[in-house]
Amino acid sequence: AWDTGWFHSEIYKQLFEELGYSIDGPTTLDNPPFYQAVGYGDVDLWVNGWFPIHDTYRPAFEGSAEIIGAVAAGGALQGYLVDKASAEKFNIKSLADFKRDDVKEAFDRDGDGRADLVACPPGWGCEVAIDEHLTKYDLKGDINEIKASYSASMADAVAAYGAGEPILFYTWTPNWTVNELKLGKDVVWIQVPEEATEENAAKGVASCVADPCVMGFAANDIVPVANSKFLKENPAVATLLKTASIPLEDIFAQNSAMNDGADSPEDIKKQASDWIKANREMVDGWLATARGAAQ
Amino acid sequence: MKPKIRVEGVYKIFGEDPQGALDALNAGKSKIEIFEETGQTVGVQDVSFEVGEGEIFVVMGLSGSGKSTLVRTFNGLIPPTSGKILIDDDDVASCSAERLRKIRREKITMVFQHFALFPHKTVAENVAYGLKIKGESAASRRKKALAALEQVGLAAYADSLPGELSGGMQQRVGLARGLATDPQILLMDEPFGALDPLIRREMQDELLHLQKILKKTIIFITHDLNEALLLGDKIAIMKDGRFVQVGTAQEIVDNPADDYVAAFVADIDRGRVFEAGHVVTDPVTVEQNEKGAAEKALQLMEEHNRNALYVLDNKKVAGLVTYQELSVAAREEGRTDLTEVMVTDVPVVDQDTPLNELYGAASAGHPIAVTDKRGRLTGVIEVEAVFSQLSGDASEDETGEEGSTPPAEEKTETAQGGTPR
Amino acid sequence: MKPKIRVEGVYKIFGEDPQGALDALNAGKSKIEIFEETGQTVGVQDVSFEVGEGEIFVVMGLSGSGKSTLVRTFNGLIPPTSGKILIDDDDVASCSAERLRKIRREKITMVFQHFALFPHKTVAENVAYGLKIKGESAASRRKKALAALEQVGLAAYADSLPGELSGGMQQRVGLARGLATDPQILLMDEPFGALDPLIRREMQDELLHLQKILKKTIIFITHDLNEALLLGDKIAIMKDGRFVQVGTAQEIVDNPADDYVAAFVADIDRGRVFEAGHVVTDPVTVEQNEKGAAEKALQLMEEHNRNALYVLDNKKVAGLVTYQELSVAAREEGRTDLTEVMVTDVPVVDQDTPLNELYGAASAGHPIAVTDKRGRLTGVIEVEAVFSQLSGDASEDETGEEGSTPPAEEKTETAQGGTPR
Amino acid sequence: MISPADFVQIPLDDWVNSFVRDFLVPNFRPAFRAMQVPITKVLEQIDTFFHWLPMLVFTVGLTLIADRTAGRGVALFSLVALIFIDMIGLWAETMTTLSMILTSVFFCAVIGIPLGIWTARSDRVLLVVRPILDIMQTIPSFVYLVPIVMLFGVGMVPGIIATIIFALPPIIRLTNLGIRNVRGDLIEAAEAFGSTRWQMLWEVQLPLALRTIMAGLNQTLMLALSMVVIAALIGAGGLGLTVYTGLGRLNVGAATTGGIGIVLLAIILDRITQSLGDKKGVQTPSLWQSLRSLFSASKADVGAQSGKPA
Amino acid sequence: MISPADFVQIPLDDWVNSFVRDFLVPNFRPAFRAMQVPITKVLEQIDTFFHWLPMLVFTVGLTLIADRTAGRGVALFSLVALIFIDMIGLWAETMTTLSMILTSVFFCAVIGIPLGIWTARSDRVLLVVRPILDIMQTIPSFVYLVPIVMLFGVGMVPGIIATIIFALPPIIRLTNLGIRNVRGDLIEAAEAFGSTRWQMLWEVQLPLALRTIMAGLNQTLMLALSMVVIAALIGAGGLGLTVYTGLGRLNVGAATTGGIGIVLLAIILDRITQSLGDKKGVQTPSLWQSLRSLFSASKADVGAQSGKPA
Ligand SMILES: Nc1ncnc2c1ncn2[C@@H]1O[C@H](COP(=O)(O)OP(=O)(O)OP(=O)(O)O)[C@@H](O)[C@H]1O
Ligand SMILES: Nc1ncnc2c1ncn2[C@@H]1O[C@H](COP(=O)(O)OP(=O)(O)OP(=O)(O)O)[C@@H](O)[C@H]1O
Ligand SMILES: C[N+](C)(C)CC(=O)O
Ligand SMILES: [Mg+2]
Ligand SMILES: [Mg+2]
Repeated sequence: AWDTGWFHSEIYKQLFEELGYSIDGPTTLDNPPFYQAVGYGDVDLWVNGWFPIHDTYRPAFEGSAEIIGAVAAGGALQGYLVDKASAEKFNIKSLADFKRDDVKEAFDRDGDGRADLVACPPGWGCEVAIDEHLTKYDLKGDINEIKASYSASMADAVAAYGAGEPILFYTWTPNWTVNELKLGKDVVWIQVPEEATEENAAKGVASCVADPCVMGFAANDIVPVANSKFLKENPAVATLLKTASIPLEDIFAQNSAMNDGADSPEDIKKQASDWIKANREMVDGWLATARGAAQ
Repeated sequence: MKPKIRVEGVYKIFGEDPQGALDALNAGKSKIEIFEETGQTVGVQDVSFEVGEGEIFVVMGLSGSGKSTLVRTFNGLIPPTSGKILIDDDDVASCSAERLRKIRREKITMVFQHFALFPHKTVAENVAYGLKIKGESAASRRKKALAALEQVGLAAYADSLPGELSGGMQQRVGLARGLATDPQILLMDEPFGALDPLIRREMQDELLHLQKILKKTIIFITHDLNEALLLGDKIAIMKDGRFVQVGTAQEIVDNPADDYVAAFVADIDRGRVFEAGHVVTDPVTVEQNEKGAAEKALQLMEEHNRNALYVLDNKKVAGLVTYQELSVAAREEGRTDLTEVMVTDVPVVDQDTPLNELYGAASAGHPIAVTDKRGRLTGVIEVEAVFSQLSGDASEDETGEEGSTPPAEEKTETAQGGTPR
Repeated sequence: MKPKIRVEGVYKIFGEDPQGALDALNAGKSKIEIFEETGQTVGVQDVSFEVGEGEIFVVMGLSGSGKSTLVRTFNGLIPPTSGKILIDDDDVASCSAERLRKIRREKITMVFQHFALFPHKTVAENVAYGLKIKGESAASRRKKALAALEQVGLAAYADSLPGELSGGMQQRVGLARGLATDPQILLMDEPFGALDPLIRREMQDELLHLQKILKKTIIFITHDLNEALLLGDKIAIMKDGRFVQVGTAQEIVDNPADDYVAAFVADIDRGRVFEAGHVVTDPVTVEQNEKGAAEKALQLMEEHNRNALYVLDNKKVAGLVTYQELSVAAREEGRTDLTEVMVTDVPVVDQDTPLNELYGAASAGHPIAVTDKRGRLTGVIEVEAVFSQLSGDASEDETGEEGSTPPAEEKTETAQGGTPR
Repeated sequence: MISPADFVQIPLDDWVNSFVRDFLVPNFRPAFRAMQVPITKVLEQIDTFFHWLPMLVFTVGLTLIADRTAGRGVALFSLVALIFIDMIGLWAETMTTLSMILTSVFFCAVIGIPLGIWTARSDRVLLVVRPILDIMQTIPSFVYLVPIVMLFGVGMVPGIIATIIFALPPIIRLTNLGIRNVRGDLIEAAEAFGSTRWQMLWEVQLPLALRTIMAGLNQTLMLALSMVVIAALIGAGGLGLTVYTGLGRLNVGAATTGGIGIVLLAIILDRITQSLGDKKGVQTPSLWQSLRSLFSASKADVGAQSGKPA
Repeated sequence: MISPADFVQIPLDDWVNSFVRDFLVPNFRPAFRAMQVPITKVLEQIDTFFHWLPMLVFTVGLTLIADRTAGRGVALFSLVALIFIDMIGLWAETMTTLSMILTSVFFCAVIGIPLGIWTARSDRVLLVVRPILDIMQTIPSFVYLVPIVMLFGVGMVPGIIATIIFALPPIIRLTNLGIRNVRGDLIEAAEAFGSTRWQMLWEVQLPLALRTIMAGLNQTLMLALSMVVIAALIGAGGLGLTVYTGLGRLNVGAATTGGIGIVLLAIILDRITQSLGDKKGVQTPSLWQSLRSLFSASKADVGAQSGKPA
C-alpha cells in the first residue's frame, strides 16, 4: 500500500489480535496485485480501499471479495495543489488559470510548452479521474500529466519546490506529501473550473484558495476490502470491520508523526497501540460486538 | 599369417552429399575440383592395405592429406563413407555400437598428438581411464596403471596432475594410458609432433624399446620423414587422401613413385636409410695357408680390379692384404707369406648396420667385412659401393656391383664446378 | 669493418625483482634455482656477440632457451635488464622512445613465426604497413608494396586478404612486409616453424636467393638444426638464456662445446655440414711428360701409401693412374707411358662443394681432384678422408691427413656387431 | 498513410486477457499453487536457519569461506561489509534476501543444469530451448508479474518464482556451452577408450565444464539479486522491500541503504562463487569436491566450517 | 545475542537523505537539468524522424537491412513482426521506444567506447573503473530512480539517463576486453614497425576489436531494452508505458501485448546487431565501413537503403 495506510492497518491488526487471531503481515502491496490477491483469497483483507476511486478494480475482486464497513467514511480529500508562492504570484484559483501562457511557462519543467502536473500512476483510479478532468475542461493542450510512479513524480515535484520552482500536483489526504509540503504553508488546494454547488464543493477547507472549495473529487471512503469466504468463516472479523472506524484527524496526526521520522515498524506499532489505549472504551465496544457475533 | 588390420577400399567424404563426391571421384575429378564444385571434402579415398601383427605401419604426408582421418576410421571415431576395416574379424565400419565399444575397450587404443590427457584427473587416473571404463575395481586399476607408468618411467608422478609435467612426460603418460588396457593395437596420431627435438628422439627410442618387449601392432602417423624411417616397418605416403606409395623406407627412398614422394625424400640422409646389406658384394678371398696364396691374391685383385682382398683362416676372417703392399712384397721382394703383409685389424660389421655407422670403418680405406652371426664372412663392402648408394646412383644397377664404371656422368655439375668460371 | 649489430652483456630477467635475480646469477645459481627461489625468470643472461653487415646470424636452442627474448631486445620490443645493444651507433637499450621508433621505422624490421599479418588488411596493405606508419603517400606505398610482393612472387595476390592465402604464401607476405621498408636489418623469429617440410625448403631457398641480391643483415631464429646449417654464416646455440657456443656450422658440429650441444648435433647429416675443403690433402702428382714418370708415380704411391695419383699436363689435371694398373703395365709389361694407363674421366670439384655432393664422384673409388677457379689442381680428396670426416673422427687430427691409421678403434661397436652373439 | 493496421487489427490484448482470466486461472490455479510447495519447503528451511544463526557466527563463517575460496582480500571485505550491514540495521532483511536468493539459485541449478546438459547433447533440443531462453531474457519482468500473481498469489514464493524465471537462462546456457566447449580431443580420447554416453558425461564432460557451469551459476546468482526489488512488488520481503518502501516514502536514504545492502551482498556472493569456479577448474576439481564446496558455501554451513581449524 | 549493531549504529539513511536533499538537489539541480540538453536534442531528432516515417517505408527498410546483414530468415521475421506490431496497434509506442533505445545506445557508445579504450590502455584506470562498473551493474535500478528524478525531473530524458547508467557497463567492458584481446603478436608486429600509440589504436587495435565492441553494443542494446518498463516508472512513454499501464489496470492483455512488442523489437535489433559484429569481423571490416553500416542500421536510414537495388 502507499504509506498512508500503515497506521490503520496496524490498528486493525492489533484489534484482530485481541480477538485472538494471529495475523501475518501486513504485506506491502501495490494496488493492482492486492485487488488481484484478495479476489483469490491469497490475502484475506486490507483496509486501504478507496472508493469510488478504486472502482476500476471492482472487476478483479467482485464476486469473491467485498467492501465491508469503513475505516473513515467520506473523509478522504483529493485534489490539485500548487505551491503557495506561485498561487499568490500568478493568482491561481483553478485549473483554468493554466490556460494562461505565463502560468504555463512558469510551471513547465520539461520544456514542452505545457504546465507539468504530477498526476497518478497509469492505471490507478485517480489517473482516470484526472484524465477526465483535463478532457472535460479542455486542458490537454495546457497541462502535461506526468503519468509515472507516484513517488517518482512527487520526488520531482518536491525537488522542484526545493529549488524554488512552481509546482502543480495531485494528491489525496491523508498522505505524507502534505507533511512534506505543508498545507496552507507550502501549498494550497486549487479548484477545478466549475461553479460551486452543494454536491461538489467542500466547505471549511482552510488551505484552499477558495471557500467553499470545488476540489473536483467527491470525498472518498477509506474502506476495508476482504475476501468473502474469509468473512463468512470469520463472523467476528466481519462484525469488527463493520463497526470499527477511525477518525481522520487521528490518521492525519499519525501520518505527520511518521513523516517526522517515526516510521520504523516499531514506531508504527507503538502509535497504533497508543491510539487504542487512548480510545479504549470505543474499542472495547467494537470488540464486544464482534465477540458477540462470533458466538 | 592373417593380418591384424585389413583395410579395403576405404573412402571418407566430409559433407552433406558423399555420394555425389564419390561419383565425381570415380569420374576422375581431383580433391580440389570436387571441393570447388560440390563443397564436399575428400578426406580419404580408396585406401587399402594390411598390417601384420607386431608391425609398425607408418603413415606420412603433408598436413591435410588425410592421415588423421584415415587412422580415426580404425577405431570408429570417424565412420568411413564406404569400405571395410577389419580388425581381426570385426568390420569396424559396420559393426554395432556395442561391439565397437567392446573393440575400443579391449583391442585398440589411441595416443594423441597433443596428449589429450584429462586435466582434471591425476596421472594415474588418466592412465587408468580405460580400465575404469571397462569397470575394473579401483585397486586393480591402480595397480595396472602404476605398472604402465613404470614401463614409461613415470611411476613417481602417479599422483601429479598432467599440467604439472613437461611435454615429454605428458606424452609418456599418453603412451602409458594407451598401454594400460593391454590393447593389441595402438593408433598413434603424430604423437611426437609437439616435442622438442631432443625429447622427441628420446621418445622414439623409448617406443622402439617398448615395441621390442611388447610387440604391439602400431599405426603411427607422422610428417617427419626421419621419424618414419626410424620407426616404420612399412611406410605409406598419403596425398589428397590417397596412398601414393607404400613400402619399406629403402623402397621409397630408392624408387619414389612420383615427384611428390621424390620431393618428400629429397633431403633424406641416405646413410640412415640403407644398411650394410644393401651394398655388400660377394667376397673374393684367399685362404691364408693356401699354396701360392700371394700370387693368387694379386691375380684375383687384378681380375676384379680391387685394391685389397680378405684373407681367411679356415673360413674365418684373418685379415686383409692390399694390392700395393702385397705386390711390393711378393713380386719385388719375393716374400710370399700373406700373414707378413696382412692387416689384421680389420673392420667387421653385420648385415643390418646402417651405412652411416660404417663411415668410421670405411675411413681406413679398406673394404669392410660383413659377417653372419657365427662370424663367417658373407660378403665385403667396397667403400666405392657405399658412396654409390649414398649418392643414390646404386638404385639403377640393383645392389652396388662395384664402382668400376665411374657414374660421374650424373654428377657432372660437380665437375663443372671445377671448370674455370 | 664495423659490425652492424653489437650486443654487449645483455641480461633480461622477467619478474618484479630483476636485481635480486642478477645477484643470484652472479652467485652462480642456475635459471631453475633462481626461479624456484625468487620467482624471477631468467630470459637471457650475459649474451655478447657481433654481427657484420650482410651476415646471417642464426640463433638456435630448445624451446624456452631465450631465443625470442633475445631477438626482441634488438628492436626494443623487450627492454633488456642490463647490457648494450648497438645498432650502428645507437644503443637500443637506452635510447629515447622517439629514437627507437625511428630505428624501427627505418633500419630494422621483423618477420614473425606465425606471420602476424593483420587479418583486416589486404596483402598489399599489410606489406605497406611500415610505409604507412612512416607517413608515405598512398600511391608510393602501393608502388613499393607491389615491388616487395613482386620479389616474393605474390604480386597477383595484392588485394586478397591474408586469410585467403596458404601458410607458405602468408609467410612470404610477412617477408615482403619486412622488406618493403628496405630495412638494413631483418629479425626473423622462427619464420618457417609453422610450415610444411616441402614449403619450408622452398622458403629457405627463397631466402638464400633474396639474401644474395639484397645483402641484408639477418638474425634468424630456428630450432631446426638443418635450417641453421643451411642458412647461417654463424650459429649461436642457446641454453637457459646463455650462449653455450657460437661458431660456424662446422665448428659446432666438429667441436661441440658440451653434451647439450653434442646431443643437439648428434643426428646431423655431416655430409651437409662439411665441404670439400675440409677433407682435402696436398696433391701428390707427377707431370705427364716427366722423365721416368711411371716409376716416379709408383714410388710416390708407395711412399704415400696411395692407390692412385693425379697426372698433370702442364699443371692442369690430365687424368689419374692407379697403382695396380700402372704397376702391372710398367713393372710387368714395361709400358711406361702414363697416358696409356691413365684414366682421363676424373671427378673434379671445387673447395666449397659440400661433402654430400661428392658421393657420386667418390663412388668411382678414385681420389677426387679439387681445383681452383682457374682449373689448377689445389688438392686431392682421398675417399677415406671423406669417410673419416663423415664419421666425425677427423676432428682430432685437424684436416684429414690421411686415413693411414685406421681410426676404427672408436667404431669398434660396429666390429662388435659382427662378433658372434 | 496506409499501414496493415488499417485493414486488419488483432485484438491480442483481449485474447490474452480471456486466455489468462477465463481459462488459465480458473482451471490451473490450484495446480500452480501446488507447485509452490517444494519451493516453500526449501525456503522455510533456509530462512529459519539463517534467522536462527547468530550474526557473529554467520559473519565469521562467511569470512572463513571467503578466505579459503577467494583469498584474504575478499574475506576482509566480507567481514567489513557484513558488520556494516548489521550497523545500518539491515541484518534481518539481508538474511531474508539471502534465503530468497539461495532458494532461487538452488532451483535454478536443479532445473537448469540437467536442462543444459540435455541441450548440449542434442542440437534439436537446443534449437527449441534457445529461442525460449532468448524470450525469457528479453521479456521485461514486469510483464509476468501479474500473471504470476494471478496463478501463484502474492508473497515470498511467487517472488521466488519470478526470480527463477528471470535468472534461469544463464545456467542453462552456460551448462550447454561448457559441455559443448570441452576440448574435442578429450572427447575423442574418452570415446576412443569406449566410454558410454554416461561415462563420458560424468568422467569428462561435467568435470571439465564445471568452471563454465560455475560461471553460469554466478550469473544466475547475480540476476537473482537484480530481481530482489521487483520481487518486492509482489510481496517478497527483505532488502527489496526496504528499497521499495524507501521509494514509496520518498526516502532516498532508506532506498539507498537497502540498495547498498544488496550491492554488498552481491559483491560478496559474486567473488566467492567466481573464485569457486576459477580455483576448482585449475586445481583438483573432483566434481564431488567442487559440488560439496559449492554447497557448503551456498548453504553457508558455517557450523561445520568454523569447527575446522582455519 | 550480541552483534555490532548493539554498540554502533550508523544512520546511513539519514546521511544519504540529507546529502541528497539538503546538498545535491538545492545546489546542483539546475546543472543536472542542463546536462539533459544534448540528450533532448538527439532524442528529438530521432523521435521526430521515426514518427514521421511511414510505417510501410520503415518496415521495408528494416527488412532490407536485416536481409543484407543477418540473412533471409531474420529479414522475414522482421517483416512479419513489424506488421504484427502494427496490427496489434502499438506502432507509435514502438517508434517511441525505439527512439529512446537508440538515443540511449548512442550515448552509451559515445561515452563507453572512449572510456573502454582508456581502460584498455591503462591498468590503473581499469583498477578504478572496474569496481564502479561492478556496482553500476549490481545496484538495483530502483535505487537510483528517485535521485535521478530529483536531479533531472521526470519524463523521457531522465528515463534515458537511467537507461544509460544501467546499459553502459557492457560497452565499456567489451571495448576494454576487445582491445586487450587483440593478438599479442599483431601488437608486437605493429610496434616493431614503429607505430605510435595512436597509429596502433586506429590501424590495429580498433579494427581488430571491432567484433567484440559490436558484441558490447549488442549487449548494451539489450540492457537498454530491459529498462524500458522501469523508465516508464519515471515518466518515459512508449511500450514501457503500455506495460506499466496494463499492470496498473490489472489488464494482463495490455501488459502482455506491450511485452510482446518489446520482445519482438529486442529480437530484431539483437539479430541485426549481432550479425553486424559477426560479419564485419570476418570479411573486410574497414572500421569506417563498419561504423557506417552500423549507423545506417541504427538510424535505419531507410531512404538511402531502399533507394538502392536490393
Ligand atoms: N570434420 C571434418 N569436416 C570436414 N572436413 C574435414 C574434417 N576433418 C578433416 N577434414 C578435411 O579432411 C582432409 C584431411 O584431414 P586430416 O585431418 O585427416 O589431415 P591430416 O593429414 O591428419 O593433417 P594434419 O597433418 O594437419 O593432421 C582435410 O582436407 C581436412 O580439411
Ligand atoms: N613475458 C614473459 N614473462 C615471463 N617470462 C617470460 C616472458 N617471455 C618469456 N619468458 C620466459 O623466458 C624464457 C625464454 O623464453 P623465450 O620465449 O625467449 O624462449 P624461446 O627460446 O623463444 O622458446 P620458443 O622456441 O618456444 O619460442 C622462458 O623461460 C619463458 O618462460
Ligand atoms: C488511493 N489513491 C488515491 C492513493 C490511489 C488511487 O487512486 O488508487
Ligand atoms: Mg592430423
Ligand atoms: Mg620463441
